[in-house]
Amino acid sequence: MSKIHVSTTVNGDAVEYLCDPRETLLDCLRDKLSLTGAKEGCGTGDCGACSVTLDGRLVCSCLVLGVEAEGKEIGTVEGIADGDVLHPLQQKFIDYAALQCGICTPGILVAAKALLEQNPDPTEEEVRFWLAGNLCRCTGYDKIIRAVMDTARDMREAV
Amino acid sequence: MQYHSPASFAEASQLAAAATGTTRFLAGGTDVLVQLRADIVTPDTLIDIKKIPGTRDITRNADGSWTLGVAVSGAEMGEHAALVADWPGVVEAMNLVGSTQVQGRATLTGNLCNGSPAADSVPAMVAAGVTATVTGPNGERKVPVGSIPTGPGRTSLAKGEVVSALHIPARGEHAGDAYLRFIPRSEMDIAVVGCAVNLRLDGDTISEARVSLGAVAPTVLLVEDAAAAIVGSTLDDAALDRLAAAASAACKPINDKRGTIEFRTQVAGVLARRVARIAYARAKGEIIKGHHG
Amino acid sequence: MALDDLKTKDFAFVGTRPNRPDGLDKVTGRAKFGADAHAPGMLHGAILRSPHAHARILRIDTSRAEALKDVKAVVTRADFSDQVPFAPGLEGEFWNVLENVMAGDKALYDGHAVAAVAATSALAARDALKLIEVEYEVLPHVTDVDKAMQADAPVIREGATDYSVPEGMHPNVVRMHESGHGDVAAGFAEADLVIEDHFTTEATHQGYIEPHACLATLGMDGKGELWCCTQGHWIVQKTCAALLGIETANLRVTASEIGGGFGGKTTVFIEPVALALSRKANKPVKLVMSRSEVFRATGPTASASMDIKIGMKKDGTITAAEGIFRLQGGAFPGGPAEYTAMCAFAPYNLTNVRQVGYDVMTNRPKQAAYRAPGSPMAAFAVESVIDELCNQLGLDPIEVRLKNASREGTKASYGPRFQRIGLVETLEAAKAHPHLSAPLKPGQGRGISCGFWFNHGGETSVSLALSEDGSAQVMVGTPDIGGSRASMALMAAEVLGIPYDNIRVTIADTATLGYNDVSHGSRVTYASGLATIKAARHAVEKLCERAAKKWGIPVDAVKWENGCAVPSGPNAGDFDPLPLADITADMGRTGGPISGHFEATPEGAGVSFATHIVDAEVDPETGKTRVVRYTVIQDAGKAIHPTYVEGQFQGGAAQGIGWALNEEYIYGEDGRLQNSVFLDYRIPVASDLPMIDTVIVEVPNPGHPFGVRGVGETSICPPLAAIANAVSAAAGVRMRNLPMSPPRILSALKAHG
Amino acid sequence: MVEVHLWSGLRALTGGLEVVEVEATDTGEMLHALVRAYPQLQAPIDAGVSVTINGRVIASGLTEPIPDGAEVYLMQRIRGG
Repeated sequence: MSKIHVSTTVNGDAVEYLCDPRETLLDCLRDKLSLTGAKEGCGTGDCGACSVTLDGRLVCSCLVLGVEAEGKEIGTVEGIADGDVLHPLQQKFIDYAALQCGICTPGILVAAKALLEQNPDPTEEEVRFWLAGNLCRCTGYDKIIRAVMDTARDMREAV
Repeated sequence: MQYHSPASFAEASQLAAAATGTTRFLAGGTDVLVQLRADIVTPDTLIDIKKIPGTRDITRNADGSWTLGVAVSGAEMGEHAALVADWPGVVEAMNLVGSTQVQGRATLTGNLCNGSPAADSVPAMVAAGVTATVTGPNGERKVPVGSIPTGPGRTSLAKGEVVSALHIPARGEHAGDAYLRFIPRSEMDIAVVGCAVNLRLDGDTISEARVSLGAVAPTVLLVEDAAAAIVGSTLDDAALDRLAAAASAACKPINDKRGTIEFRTQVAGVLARRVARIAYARAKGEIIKGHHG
Repeated sequence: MALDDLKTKDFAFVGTRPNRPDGLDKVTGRAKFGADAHAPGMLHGAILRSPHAHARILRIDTSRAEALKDVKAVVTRADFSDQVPFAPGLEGEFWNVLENVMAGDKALYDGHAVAAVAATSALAARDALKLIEVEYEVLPHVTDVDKAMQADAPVIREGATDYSVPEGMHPNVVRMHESGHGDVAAGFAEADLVIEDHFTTEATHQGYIEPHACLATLGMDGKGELWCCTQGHWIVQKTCAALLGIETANLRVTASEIGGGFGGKTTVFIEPVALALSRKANKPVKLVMSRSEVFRATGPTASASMDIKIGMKKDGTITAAEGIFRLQGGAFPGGPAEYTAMCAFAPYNLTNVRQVGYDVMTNRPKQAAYRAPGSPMAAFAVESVIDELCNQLGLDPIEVRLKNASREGTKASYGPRFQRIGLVETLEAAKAHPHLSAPLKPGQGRGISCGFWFNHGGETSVSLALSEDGSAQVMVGTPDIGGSRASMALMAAEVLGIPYDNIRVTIADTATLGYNDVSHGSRVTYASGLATIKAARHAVEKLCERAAKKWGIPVDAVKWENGCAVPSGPNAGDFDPLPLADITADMGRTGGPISGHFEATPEGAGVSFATHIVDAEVDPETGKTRVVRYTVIQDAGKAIHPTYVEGQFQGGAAQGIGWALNEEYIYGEDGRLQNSVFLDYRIPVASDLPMIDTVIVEVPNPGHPFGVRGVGETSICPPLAAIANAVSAAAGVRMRNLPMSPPRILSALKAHG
Repeated sequence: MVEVHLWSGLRALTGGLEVVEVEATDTGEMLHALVRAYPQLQAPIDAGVSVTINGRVIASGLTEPIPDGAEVYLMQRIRGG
């Protein structure tokens, strides 16, 4: 079975890899590019731990084939911080203890960032439904929702 | 597995017609990849149709009808204000499929061709009278979407045939549609029962209606008795009772891990009432946002 | 102050809320979890699993898989040690684990491992599995606990029953517990109202988001390295060594960051298999479970069938209580029947009480510990009956619980007398909480429940090493599941008197620290915390010795204050305070490096209680339930890092909500698991839950230097009952079976009329 | 002498007694003495027991001193999740 050559952009950097057509974008990010921030929690698009952006659109990278990334722009948790400055969501998640084990955190940060870019002033209900595809088993979501809401507020005030 | 990304539907059809073994078309991939990953279906040939021009387009035609490319995602539909204004029920049904992440990829056509009786968008499309263009080795044909799924995981598409576009009728005046489903959580579940209502008013009186049910039979049902129960009425309590009874009577569900026969039958009636009220209000010009869950 | 005193106030660091030391790693994707490891030349493993609930394995032919070029090793049971002895009950636990990680002559449940391969890619390994031929003789199966106890049930394994089970019971009943005191018959006779009822709960999975994953290397020299996500790497080391027939010390195990465990990662599943593959292929092997494998083949909790009988006087006094608890723990002994029985009535001061637990085997995966194993289901049954007694007698549920509450000196339902406990304080806090008096909307109901868990100490080793610049590194052996590095650093800072940020806490591997029990039993902040405090005090003793030597005064004339050695009183001499960093700066020339150590099995884990208040709303037309308000009140002894204590409270409540409303293992008639994906195993999502309020009660535990009680587990004990009581109130009908799914609620409403 | 309270499930192994007396000054000696007096208690002790001394739970330790007159209970081994 021959492999397919893929040229794509990850967090702004041009990258290339060879993949079996059965391999997912998540497999390629983790195994070929060593970007292990996105996690596989389910492989069926139900947990959101593998969340990335594909041409700016939030997706589960376990539901995208590696070959489909050809010519696309991919954003992962590794690209959220700006150099040595954390994204406000990252800092707030630390400040609020919005994580316990941390396995869902990369996916939630990618998803929450996508939300705030689209809706800078979400209601609690909007945050909860936007993040319904990001399972967290540790926190009961309370501190996560507060962290996202308060980051949104800070970012609005900073503008 | 061979991966192809043809440049036209004719080419896609040729590839599929010539392929041996299992063939799947890849649009949003949110069902195909799950089945691949779980070793349920590993296609021998996978045909990615997203590079075909026009598959990401939402077009309003001169007569007010809509043509949707087969790779338009749920999120793109939800962000299209004019489409939402015309067909809020179809859009809200599609937007209930999966998470925000899944919405970034999942498509109406995929939801249709997956053949699940519980697919959220299908009752809404059936109620709306959506048709599909099917491209095959012998050219194109146009069919009602309800004729494509023939049972769980099965479709009426012949070898080499691929859905190449969807068409939603012109909305017209004084009309509204809506979709609700029942799930145990607030999100992320497969519908235990789904119900769509599409209706038109003449003054306060319902002049036309289409009522469809999902997850209560091997395929989505268009329930003519339920429509008849409300046509000619102002959706008064008696009409709603008749509607609920007709919806429940049409159910031919099974007991499974997601619900019982008894539960599905009863809740189909409950949902029909609730959905009809929303569709009616929309037909009266009220803006009612899509419901979660 | 003497170094061994109990300190409960005037803390400088303890009780503050600094950022966790591993926060940056975890928000940037840099933290390395189980599946994030890679080794040069690494192979990928995959496991073939039984599609049958119960089947004799007649033949396994691996030759076609082995013939593939990409396949480097195939293993079956024959590749593991044959020196692991079988024994009844829990005595033969290594054998049970071995049998679970790789089937012997029978497949005992859907998903039971029967063979494994290692190949050059994950896809090649999966493809190779399809070429392994297994010939099965399908046997009758049973997956329900009550059916498994009936005379006609198929026998899962002869000889598994231990000493405790009376003659005449079905061989699937493998252990029995009975305890209590007083005369229950006399007690029931004194009651004004006796309620007897039957309750069931389904098996639920811990549901951690990170599937089990490991990277194993085992050479022909019998020396190995293992990286894995686990709650305790020493138990992994010990168990894998036994199962592979190598010496424990020759296997070095490193714990990755762990993506949730909740009890489910306290044992091994894939680790011995990866090691066996590596030994055979002589290459590193990475093995990662799929989500479906996690559900099918790792431990959910037990399901339960329970009979409860409680008698009460009109004034609310409980006169007698009796419970029969049947726990289904899968195809091995270990269902936590004794804990269910012992926890059931622990919150109450009872003159007459009797509890019986049965551990029953079925054709399901081997149960694993899940957060206060056994206790939540007991609380569900018992607290439901108490709620019903209050309803029928017109009594206030908080007052009745206060009237009967266990206190210091109460003879516990399971035997001994309680030391200082905080149940009454949680009930008083509940009574005073605005939630309890807030108005309810139509269709809503309110429920409360108490809950109890023992907590645990366990083997613990901690080393603390000071650096020349006055910073400190702390090596602990309990994987950090929910922010424990922060708690350890706070406790070390408190003793040493140096800034929190100058302390780095590392989870040491098995080769660099003495034995540590698993991160379970809510023991980490208690036991590793105690050991960290004592290791720091050990270092402080040495620091004081150096100061004494420098000042030329006796060591007992030096005390440690605010990070400095100071003379202990005016008679000791007049010396300026000597900061820690001044002592460590030249420690190499004043006696050598300064470290502190502590190794022990601390035996003072205080038991813990909680009271929860829940408001739920039921849609009477569909049976759909929504939790609209939730308050957790729990005794933490002393909250070292209150934010992470709140996090444990909230997480336990959320898991309890899932268990109560939607989560369950669903088996078909064929004995196969029908919902092995998150789509259909429905854990709570963000939009299902309200904010979860918390109240931290602090009744110091005399067994910890700062008064800590474990908090991780007790938080899941009250929710099932509290929610059931709220839903029953909202629906107007008593819900006796979990989960309270919409079809169940709707049919209960219908039956009720 | 230490009075050891057993859980009632053990009565079958002690000829019906739920409280037994043995000579011991710590938990380890106590367990040995129990087995000497009632050999059938070996199985439950091997399967794992904890001891409480005046309400304090000793999960597994064999060296915990037992003061005179202490209230002592044998319990099934306490673990956690």
